[in-house]
Amino acid sequence: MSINEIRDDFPFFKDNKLIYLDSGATAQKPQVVLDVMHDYYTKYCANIHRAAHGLGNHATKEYEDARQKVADFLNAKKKDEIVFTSGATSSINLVAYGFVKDNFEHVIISGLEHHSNIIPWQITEKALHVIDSKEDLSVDLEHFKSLLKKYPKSFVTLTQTSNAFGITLPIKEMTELAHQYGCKVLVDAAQSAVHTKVDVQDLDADFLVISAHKLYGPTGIGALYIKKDLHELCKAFQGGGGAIKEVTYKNTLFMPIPYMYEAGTQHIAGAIGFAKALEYIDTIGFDFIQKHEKELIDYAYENLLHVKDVITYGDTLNATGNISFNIQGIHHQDLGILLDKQKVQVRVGHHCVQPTMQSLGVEGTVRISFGVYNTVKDVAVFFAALKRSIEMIKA
Amino acid sequence: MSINEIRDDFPFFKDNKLIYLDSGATAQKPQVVLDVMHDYYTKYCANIHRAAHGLGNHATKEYEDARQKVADFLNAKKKDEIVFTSGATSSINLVAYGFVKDNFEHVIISGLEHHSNIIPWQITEKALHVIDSKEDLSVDLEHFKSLLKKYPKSFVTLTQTSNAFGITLPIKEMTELAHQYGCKVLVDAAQSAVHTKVDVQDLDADFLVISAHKLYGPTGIGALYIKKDLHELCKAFQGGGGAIKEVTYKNTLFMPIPYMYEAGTQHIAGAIGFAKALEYIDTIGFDFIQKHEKELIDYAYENLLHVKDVITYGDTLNATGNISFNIQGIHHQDLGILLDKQKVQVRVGHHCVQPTMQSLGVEGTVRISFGVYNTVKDVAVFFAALKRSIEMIKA
Amino acid sequence: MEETVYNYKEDFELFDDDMDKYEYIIDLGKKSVTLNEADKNETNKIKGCQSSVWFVVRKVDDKLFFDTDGDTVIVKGLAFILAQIYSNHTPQEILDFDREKLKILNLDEIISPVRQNGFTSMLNAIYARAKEEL
Amino acid sequence: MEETVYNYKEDFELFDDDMDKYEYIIDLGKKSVTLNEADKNETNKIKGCQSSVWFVVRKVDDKLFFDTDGDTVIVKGLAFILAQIYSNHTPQEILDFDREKLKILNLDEIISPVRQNGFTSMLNAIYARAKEEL
Ligand SMILES: Cc1ncc(COP(=O)(O)O)c(C=O)c1O
Ligand SMILES: Cc1ncc(COP(=O)(O)O)c(C=O)c1O
Repeated sequence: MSINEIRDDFPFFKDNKLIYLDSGATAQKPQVVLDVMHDYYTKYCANIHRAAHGLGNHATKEYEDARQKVADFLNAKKKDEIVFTSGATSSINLVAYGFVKDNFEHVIISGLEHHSNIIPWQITEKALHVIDSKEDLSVDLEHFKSLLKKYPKSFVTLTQTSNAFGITLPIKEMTELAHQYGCKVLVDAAQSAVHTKVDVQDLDADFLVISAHKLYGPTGIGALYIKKDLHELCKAFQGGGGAIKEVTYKNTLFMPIPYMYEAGTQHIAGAIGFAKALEYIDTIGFDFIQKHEKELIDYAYENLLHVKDVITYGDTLNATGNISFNIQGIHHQDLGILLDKQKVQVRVGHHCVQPTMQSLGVEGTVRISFGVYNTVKDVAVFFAALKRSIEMIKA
Repeated sequence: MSINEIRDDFPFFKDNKLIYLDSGATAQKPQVVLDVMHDYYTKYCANIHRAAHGLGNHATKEYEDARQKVADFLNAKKKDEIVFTSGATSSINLVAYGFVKDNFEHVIISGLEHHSNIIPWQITEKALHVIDSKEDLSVDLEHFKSLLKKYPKSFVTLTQTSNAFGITLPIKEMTELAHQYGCKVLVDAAQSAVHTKVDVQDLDADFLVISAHKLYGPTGIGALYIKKDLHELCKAFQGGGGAIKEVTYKNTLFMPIPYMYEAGTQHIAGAIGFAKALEYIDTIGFDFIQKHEKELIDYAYENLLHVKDVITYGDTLNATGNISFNIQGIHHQDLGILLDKQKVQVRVGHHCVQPTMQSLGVEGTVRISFGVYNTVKDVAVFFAALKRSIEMIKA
Repeated sequence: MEETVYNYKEDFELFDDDMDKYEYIIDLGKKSVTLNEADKNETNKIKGCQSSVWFVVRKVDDKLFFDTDGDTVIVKGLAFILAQIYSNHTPQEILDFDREKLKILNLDEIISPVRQNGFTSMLNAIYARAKEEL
Repeated sequence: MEETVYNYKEDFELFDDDMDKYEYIIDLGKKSVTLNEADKNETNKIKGCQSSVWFVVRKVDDKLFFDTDGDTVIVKGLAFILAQIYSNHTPQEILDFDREKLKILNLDEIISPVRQNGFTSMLNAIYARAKEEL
């Protein structure tokens, strides 16, 4: 397999000459993903679960097969541990309302969480405890332990990989620790799952969330893994069609999870496209992905070292999927604008981690993030454009 | 414009020979809708709002234009009265959690509501009051008034058209009455908006919900109209990226509506496809749609009258978009199976209105529902297949 | 049991048209016994079907006999076929019979599989009862 | 004001390459006054921009003068251009000047428009201050 072959799978790269280094925000989609959605819309478009006709059964089968595919991808034991949601954010909110709200008072998070893993806990009025980060932005495990001691049986929720700094947390170790203190653990794999094999059994996660659009899949769909043992403790969240056994005006009997959490017409095309995207990742394989992306990171790191006045954050050399930096004396927004004009698409700003930025004393950074389709040449073009931008500003 | 021309717009009808009479569950999609989504995915796929690059701005512009299109379609005064959601069900749940939960104790509904407009009120623990239906299933306005008198300042939420019986409620009149008693009103236009012009200003609705997939649009996207005057009273619901002005660990400052309610990466492709579907409806025009669909209903009604032992519900002759019936002595599921085998796709069952079915003393019905692409011949084929099914069972 | 399965398979093969197969199943549904209302109770009801189906088990000597009924005539016919296959056998014989062997009849496609597969539910019920009666 | 707009338009037209235009704007950003910290306060800050921009208004005789500053040099350059266009005019003259006339400069495309359009916010601020000073 060559990167050029991979790039050919993505129509986006045929149609334009942009350097896309913003896959951390959303990834491009391979043609096969678009094709299966097109097939649904043109060949067997029907609503699922409720219909007694052939079309509806076909759609239902594909949708449930998609659930199985997500389960396999995450190595869940059973397919009914997988709930389709509209994305990682809605997955986390579902857990906040359906599980944490009534069962916990304290929520422990890392210092690198995305807003989507902070605000739901504020809305549900939990006491939020933030694990200290060390100088290199890695989690302070001693402080984590002290929080666990102080707040046992709390809810722990951690990003596996920081979307802003590419830092990967020792999730398995932290989950084990948290479990020792009777905590339940949610893993936010929104950013990590596209770069590394995520195995819910190996991590022993109680909940885990992903978004399709960051996994080369469509927009508007994500998944939530809920460990089977916890299904009984989960309460209904949103109510509507398809999620029920029996409804009277007095009372509703819900279906078991996952159906209880899939009220209303689901994003059927999205689920089907999502599954295809995961299949696509499987055909490439994480061995290849990790080797290739490591190459990109290494190359970027090396180049970054030679940029004058560069400020990096954390252990950039071992970053996963993305690298963040600033240039002393230059505003990241200026760089974003000038890079854009040079047809290099990166992300500048707070990357939805304002509290982390506050703790670093910055407003934002320039972030480059990779997909499997990026080449060393992409990175080289980026650095050339960065150099020109800096020169223009510093001139 | 001819129906054949319209049918040609829908690839579904090229690829198979099915008679599709289940548009009430989900409608087929015209090629133009699939094309604009494909364009997004292949030409300017990027995340919205947060990016400072050209791609992201392009996507943001299309997404915000889509919002404007929905606003225009519903005749909302301002585009920020439109929130994108994942469907009608999630729109109603949003109102339940974000507005009704803390502001109301009593919720008044009609006797024809979809589960999606019943269960959210049970989950948020409201006292539910059901307006009596008359013999012909129309709402008993006198009873409505007495409920309003008894429970002024409550939340009134009504389907505009019943998805199970095609009955249309006098929403404008009921909204006016409800407002006289200080109530706020949600209109569930999930089923009606594809058949009749929905004008939020004319109806004077406070909230109104629709689903794209029933409007010839994609799955996984819907919209919620929130009257501007009420924005101040709405509270945050789901938290996440994109919905905020400023986040600290202590506190979050939200953006105004609609952004406050659009946390996380949105269904960008879906919004763009949704807007295109509404444009498609506009090009056909409701004059044409209503005239044509009335013809289908009339023809179906006439045929139904001649079916032996048929049981209809309510004022079938004036039904909007769908007709429900049973055959004395035959289970609707048997009919569903046999019709399916004859390549006629209808829906049988409780249609997510179990409480209404209970009040009628039935478990379910056979429902045929129409899209603008259906022909009189479709209806004729359906009746031939129905006749054969009945004969097989009664033989 | 295998023989009964093969007999049905031969019967089914006579039909060129799918609709004829349904006619046949409907016929079986009509011919099959109708349970009295008392037997149509929650205990005998099969969980997980879209419509109501009941299985009553009788034990005569060592052998089990299934009487079935249902709301819908097609499901009733299907239940009848299962009853024919599994009746008049000992619990052990039933448990020893590999349900995979039913696959050749494609019975699960008769009633369109929705989320809860009614056909599988009926089969599960048969094996569960056989186990109880061991 | 219209004259200043046309002067800028002529300047912009000299650039074959978009990047040269940015070089020019960056240059303006650097040349423009830098406000002292006290003036960079919440009152003078323009709401609705992604980065921080400040506009200080001075009134000399009947005329308004705008001093601007910003976090990012490109936005600062842009603010400077606006200040040049609108400074040295009476409030009434400013209010009478149709902002549509700026369109030919395509200034709003300089800083990529995100949800809150920073360029519009700056313009709004100018007109609001002019109104106050009437
Ligand atoms: C009247 C009515 N309300 C609400 C809904 C729920 O819509 P959705 O499933 O798209 O959320 C439906 C769809 O079945 C409906 O017909
Ligand atoms: C670490 C992390 N968590 C959560 C999210 C939210 O994902 P989504 O916007 O798809 O809901 C993101 C995406 O930006 C992320 O990177």
